[in-house]
Amino acid sequence: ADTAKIAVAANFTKTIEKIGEAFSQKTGHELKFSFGPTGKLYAQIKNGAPYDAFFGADERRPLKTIDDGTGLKESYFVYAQGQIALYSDKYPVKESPLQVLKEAKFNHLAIANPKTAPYGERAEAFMKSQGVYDAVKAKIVNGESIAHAFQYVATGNAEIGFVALSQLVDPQSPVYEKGQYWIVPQQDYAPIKQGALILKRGANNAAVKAFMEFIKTPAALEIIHSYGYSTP
Amino acid sequence: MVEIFGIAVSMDPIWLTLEVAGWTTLILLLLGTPLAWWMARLQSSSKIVLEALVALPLVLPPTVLGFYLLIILNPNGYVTEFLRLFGFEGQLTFSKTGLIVGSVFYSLPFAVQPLMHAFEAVPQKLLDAAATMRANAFDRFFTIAMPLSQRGFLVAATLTFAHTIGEFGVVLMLGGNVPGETRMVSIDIFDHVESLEYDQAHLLSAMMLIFSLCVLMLVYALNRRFGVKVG
Amino acid sequence: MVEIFGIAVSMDPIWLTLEVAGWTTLILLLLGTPLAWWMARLQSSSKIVLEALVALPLVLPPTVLGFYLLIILNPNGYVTEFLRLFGFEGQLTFSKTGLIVGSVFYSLPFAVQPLMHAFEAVPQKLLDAAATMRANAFDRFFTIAMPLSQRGFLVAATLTFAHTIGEFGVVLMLGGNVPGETRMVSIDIFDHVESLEYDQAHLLSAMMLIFSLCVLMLVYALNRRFGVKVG
Amino acid sequence: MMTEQTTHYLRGRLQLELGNFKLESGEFNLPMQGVTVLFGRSGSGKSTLLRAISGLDKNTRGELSFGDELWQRGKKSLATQKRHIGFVFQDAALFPHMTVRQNLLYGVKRLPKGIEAADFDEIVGRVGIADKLDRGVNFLSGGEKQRVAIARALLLRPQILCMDEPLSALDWRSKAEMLTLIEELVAAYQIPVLYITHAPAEVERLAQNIVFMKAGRIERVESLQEALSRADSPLFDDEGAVSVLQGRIESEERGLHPVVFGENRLWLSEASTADKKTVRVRVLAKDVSLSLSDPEHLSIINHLSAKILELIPEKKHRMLVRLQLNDGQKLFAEITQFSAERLGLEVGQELFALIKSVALTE
Amino acid sequence: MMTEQTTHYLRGRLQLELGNFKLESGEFNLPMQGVTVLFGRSGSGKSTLLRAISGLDKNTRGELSFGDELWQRGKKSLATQKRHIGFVFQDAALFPHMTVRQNLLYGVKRLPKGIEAADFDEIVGRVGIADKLDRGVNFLSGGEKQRVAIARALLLRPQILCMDEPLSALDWRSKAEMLTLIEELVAAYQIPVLYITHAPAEVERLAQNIVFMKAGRIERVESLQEALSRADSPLFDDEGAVSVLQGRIESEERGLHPVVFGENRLWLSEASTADKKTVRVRVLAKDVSLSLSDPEHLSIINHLSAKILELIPEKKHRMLVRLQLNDGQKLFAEITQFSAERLGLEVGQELFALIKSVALTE
Ligand SMILES: Nc1ncnc2c1ncn2[C@@H]1O[C@H](COP(=O)(O)OP(=O)(O)OP(=O)(O)O)[C@@H](O)[C@H]1O
Ligand SMILES: Nc1ncnc2c1ncn2[C@@H]1O[C@H](COP(=O)(O)OP(=O)(O)OP(=O)(O)O)[C@@H](O)[C@H]1O
Ligand SMILES: [Mg+2]
Ligand SMILES: [Mg+2]
Repeated sequence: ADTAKIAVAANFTKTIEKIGEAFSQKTGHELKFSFGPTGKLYAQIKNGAPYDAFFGADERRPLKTIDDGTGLKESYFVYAQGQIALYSDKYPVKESPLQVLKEAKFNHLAIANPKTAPYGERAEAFMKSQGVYDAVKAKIVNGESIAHAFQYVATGNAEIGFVALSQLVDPQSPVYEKGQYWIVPQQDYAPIKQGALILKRGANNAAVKAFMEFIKTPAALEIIHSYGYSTP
Repeated sequence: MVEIFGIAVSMDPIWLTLEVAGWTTLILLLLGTPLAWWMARLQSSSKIVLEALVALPLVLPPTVLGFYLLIILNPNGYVTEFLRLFGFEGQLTFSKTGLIVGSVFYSLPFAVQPLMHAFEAVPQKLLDAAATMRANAFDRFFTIAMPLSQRGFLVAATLTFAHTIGEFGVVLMLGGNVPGETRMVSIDIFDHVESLEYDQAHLLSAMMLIFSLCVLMLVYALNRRFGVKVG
Repeated sequence: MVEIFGIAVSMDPIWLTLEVAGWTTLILLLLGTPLAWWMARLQSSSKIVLEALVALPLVLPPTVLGFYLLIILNPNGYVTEFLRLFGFEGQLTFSKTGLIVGSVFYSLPFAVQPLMHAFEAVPQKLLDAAATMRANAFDRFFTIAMPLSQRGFLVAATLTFAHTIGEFGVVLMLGGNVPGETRMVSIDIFDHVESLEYDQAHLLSAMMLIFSLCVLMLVYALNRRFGVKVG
Repeated sequence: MMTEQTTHYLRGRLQLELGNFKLESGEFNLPMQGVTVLFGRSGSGKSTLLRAISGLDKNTRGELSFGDELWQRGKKSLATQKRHIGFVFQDAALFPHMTVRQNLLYGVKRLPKGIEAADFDEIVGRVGIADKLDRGVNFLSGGEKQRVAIARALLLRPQILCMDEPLSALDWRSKAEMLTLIEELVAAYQIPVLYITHAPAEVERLAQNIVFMKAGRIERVESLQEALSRADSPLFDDEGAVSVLQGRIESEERGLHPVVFGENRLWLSEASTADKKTVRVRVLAKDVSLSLSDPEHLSIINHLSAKILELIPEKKHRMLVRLQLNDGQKLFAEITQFSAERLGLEVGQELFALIKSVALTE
Repeated sequence: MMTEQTTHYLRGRLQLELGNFKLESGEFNLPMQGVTVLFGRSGSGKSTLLRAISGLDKNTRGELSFGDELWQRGKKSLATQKRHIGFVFQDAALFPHMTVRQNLLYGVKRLPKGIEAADFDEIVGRVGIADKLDRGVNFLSGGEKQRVAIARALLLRPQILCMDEPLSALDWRSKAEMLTLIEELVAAYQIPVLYITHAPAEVERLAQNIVFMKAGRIERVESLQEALSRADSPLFDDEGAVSVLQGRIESEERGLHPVVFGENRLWLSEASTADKKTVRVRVLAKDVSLSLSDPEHLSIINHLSAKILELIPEKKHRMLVRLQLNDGQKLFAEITQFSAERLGLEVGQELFALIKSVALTE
């Protein structure tokens, strides 16, 4: 059995750990996950980090490793699609999400930083397309990652926020079955494709190859879906 | 937005950073001085506990500390409720106030430790001498202990200031990265790195380094010039 | 993996953190002491520049500092090439060595500043007296200057140790968060927070706090007991 | 400047423990007039007592009052800065971050209204630091530091001036100048002084009363006269026994100053203050010779008729002879036992005490 | 223990600037034998010179050699620790983080092989700190600290022992004990001493040679005899002129120690070391009386026949009379001008000098 080191975007931490467990049990290969913000993982890979595979939170940075010559182009695929949800425990976002946004009675609306996190970017784009962005613009606070944006809401510092569906459906989530949320319809925003690929140093690693296959199996997909992600 | 070497740089985060660092340093010197003086004069074992407590903010990763501060300072929490009693309005998080509160908390050990040790080194005999010249405790503190602890103040101020400039985790967590309000340089640089805008990141970093180097050199030079050596 | 209060906690990051913090403190005291002594004795204006340079690692956000260290220490970079000339094998980043190198760099000001100020406060007359008793410069340093700077060493060691424990940005960047190899407690806590495992985060944070409190109290208590006050 | 002032008493009893050392003063009641010297061997607790009296040590216990101000009762004590005490420390204790001038003015600036500082220029000039006013105190020699410390305290005209070996680092000439200065200021401003010294000459020059200390206790408090009338006085050092005679000074004759007491007359070759009426003359016992007849052809001009009160054999084959002059004052003479035998001295015998004028100091 | 040793010379010229003060010693060549005293007023640069000689100040310039060891040439100087110098600082400079014992042993441990430390118990006992060995030095009184500093340096038997006012904080009895101790150790171990003091009595007791300093310069170097033979010697303080007579001591008679020089004989009532053959007797000019005839019935037993060499009028209507004894030694007598006139003194006149035995100190 082999060991593989895999760099994974922080938002996918729990999901991939679950999948990894199932994988290890089945194949005997060992996986070591390193979690972090996607940009940071990318910088590490560019500077010689010993990762065998890279699971990003978007498509841009995994694809960039191919340009750099560290990523293997043929191994690239989209392993999950994130879904965004509008959450609040104060406002009736489930019934009238756009109304709540338009009235903007809240003090703060948390989103992930549109500049660095795809979830934030999509949330911002969605609000712009619905014409509510100008109403809430002044109330937006940016979390550095989607997890961070979620913390703002979960700790009550922001009354409302665009978070990842995965953070709401997790039974361990502090807001699990508290408050209400509205899943933003897929057709209203460009899909948040999360891309993954094998890196050059993992080219001959049997564990990596096996895992990249395993993650496309129904067993793995089920786990992915159960955490609130969709797949293409 | 200004252009430097053809790279667009937003100046807001820079001013904000300087402002927050300045306030934090000022507040910490104001709060830390009496605290350090009091601790320096304590004899009991409670001093040991206090010393350890003061050093604690260092032990938690700033982001985690920020997370807990987020919980403690949330608008429905006890701290905010308590402040409301004094007519405080608004919210501690996502505001400049919040940034300053977080930085003050996080940099506490850098201010208190050097001050305390400087105060402990002030010879008792000199304070005695001042007392025989009718200086009361306050007077002795301001005219003898403080000038003789000048070095301690210098270390405290530079560590605090520099540390607040480079502070990231706490301000990121507490501030909400609102452009023009709570986006500090450290976050700005980080965002540039994250979104692969390395040119801006390099430029901003270089600016911060050069600026800080100048400030620090100025402070140290002034200290050499006017400093006193005791003993 | 052990269970504490029914919560599964991985002990690896804890041991790793203590190990890295211990090594960092040790190395910084070893490197920082001669540096601080030399700086304390300098008279020229180069001292001012040095003082400012030493404080610089504070000014950059740790992640950004980590980013630059990553670039500098990269396995094909000059530093690594240079070390290879001396038979160094392996890699500076993404290993325990990398963590220690990063922490040493980042905590430099916390070690050097208090030491330098402690050394400056050693009365020249005592060194003179030792010289008349045939103690050479080394001897004087070890038997007079060092014991009289005990407080400085204490501050340097506790700040460095505590700061390395709470260090996050640099180690995350340089270390790569590989479980069992470079995942330190700070990163572990952060990961738990990120993936909504608040129970684990709270527990780990509490453990770190309590442990650190104990260590710090022990150190301060020992210092009170055996400490000397000069002057 | 001369003001009339009633004498206050410093009374109480003080305790203070420092490690193994225990100060347990015992009851005392010191008239605060002129100079009160604390005298005792090294380590006997003089500095400790002075600190306790000044309220500088927080662990002081006991009672202390000055006049009708209560300074200490049990653990409660009046803060030092409210006691209006001046203090000259054994090791100067100058503020290193200030110039000499700033050191000197530190206390002056804090004087309450109604109390006037002594004249700055005068004190500074007389203490001999006028040319060093703008220097940092780290750049002074040992003696210069001590002088600044003295000036700093003298300027304040405190209620009590405490001085802990203020002259130890000075050369004899500076010492003499400083003693004169202290003496004059004490007289002019009526400042009572508590003074620690190891030098009997300083004691005899300055002291009104002497507090003898031993192993943390006040052994006894005596006036200078009383202290000197005992043959075993701790004041008698390697110079031996000393007598102090008091008399009326008359106007100068042929360069000499006659001092009259009873029928006797002493000729002093030196007398500093012409406007004083009574003077103290310090006579070392070893400067007194005895003669059975009034001798002639001798350079010694002071021949005092006296009666032997007591013959006290001493170590080293010496004999201390206690004499009574005819106005009742006592005088010690120290001679060898060989001489005593040769002259056949006995108690009650009348004879002449010879004292060289130049050996006499006022 | 007594070892024969050739006398080394400390020669050179040293410069050192400290702020406004300029030490510019001028050429000197000091025989390092016995005690050499640096004498001068406060601020004259004594401490500075001693530091420069010890190599403690990096800015020292000039030349210095001890025997054939080169200690300083231009900017280059031999490190202090290689000069084998002992130093007692004006303010003790004890190591605050060590006990008294550790302070004492610090230098002893660093002695090179072949050099033996002085006997620990003896020194400690005689200095009087035996019961304080395990105390931290912060818990000592001023005098106790100074004693530890002295013991610390004495233990090392250095090539040169530098002492900067080592006795200033001691009471007279400790001072006397310490002086005897220093004297004896210097003799026993043949340690040359450079000694700063303000006390003429210490100078006369210890000095072989005296370096007079003024405003940063060495004014002159004289032997004690030479220094004392000048009427205006800076050594003469408020006690006035002093003579030192040297003679052979003979065995005790009736409790007195006869000291013979030429035909004259002095009776000392005190002599500390019976095994010495020649002794120094210190005579204060004011203790010497003059008589035209050899008087009787007088307690003064020392009557020396002498001839007047010189009559020196002094301030305060006094007259200093320089006498020659019949073995050629000089003696000062100080009397009033009134007496001089009364006795009709003239140069060349033969007369008797009277000195009380008890006034003589060895
Ligand atoms: N902080 C202290 N802790 C313990 N013992 C002390 C302390 N300070 C002084 N002592 C001891 O107390 C005694 C009295 O000290 P103090 O300074 O009063 O003596 P002193 O009479 O002034 O002597 P000196 O003439 O030498 O200055 C000494 O034996 C000294 O060792
Ligand atoms: N670091 C310094 N900087 C400038 N001037 C100094 C410094 N140290 C001493 N001086 C000055 O140098 C002169 C000589 O000082 P030094 O200490 O040698 O005197 P000293 O003869 O030992 O006097 P004392 O008997 O008072 O100890 C003094 O006038 C003093 O003010
Ligand atoms: Mg004392
Ligand atoms: Mg001196």
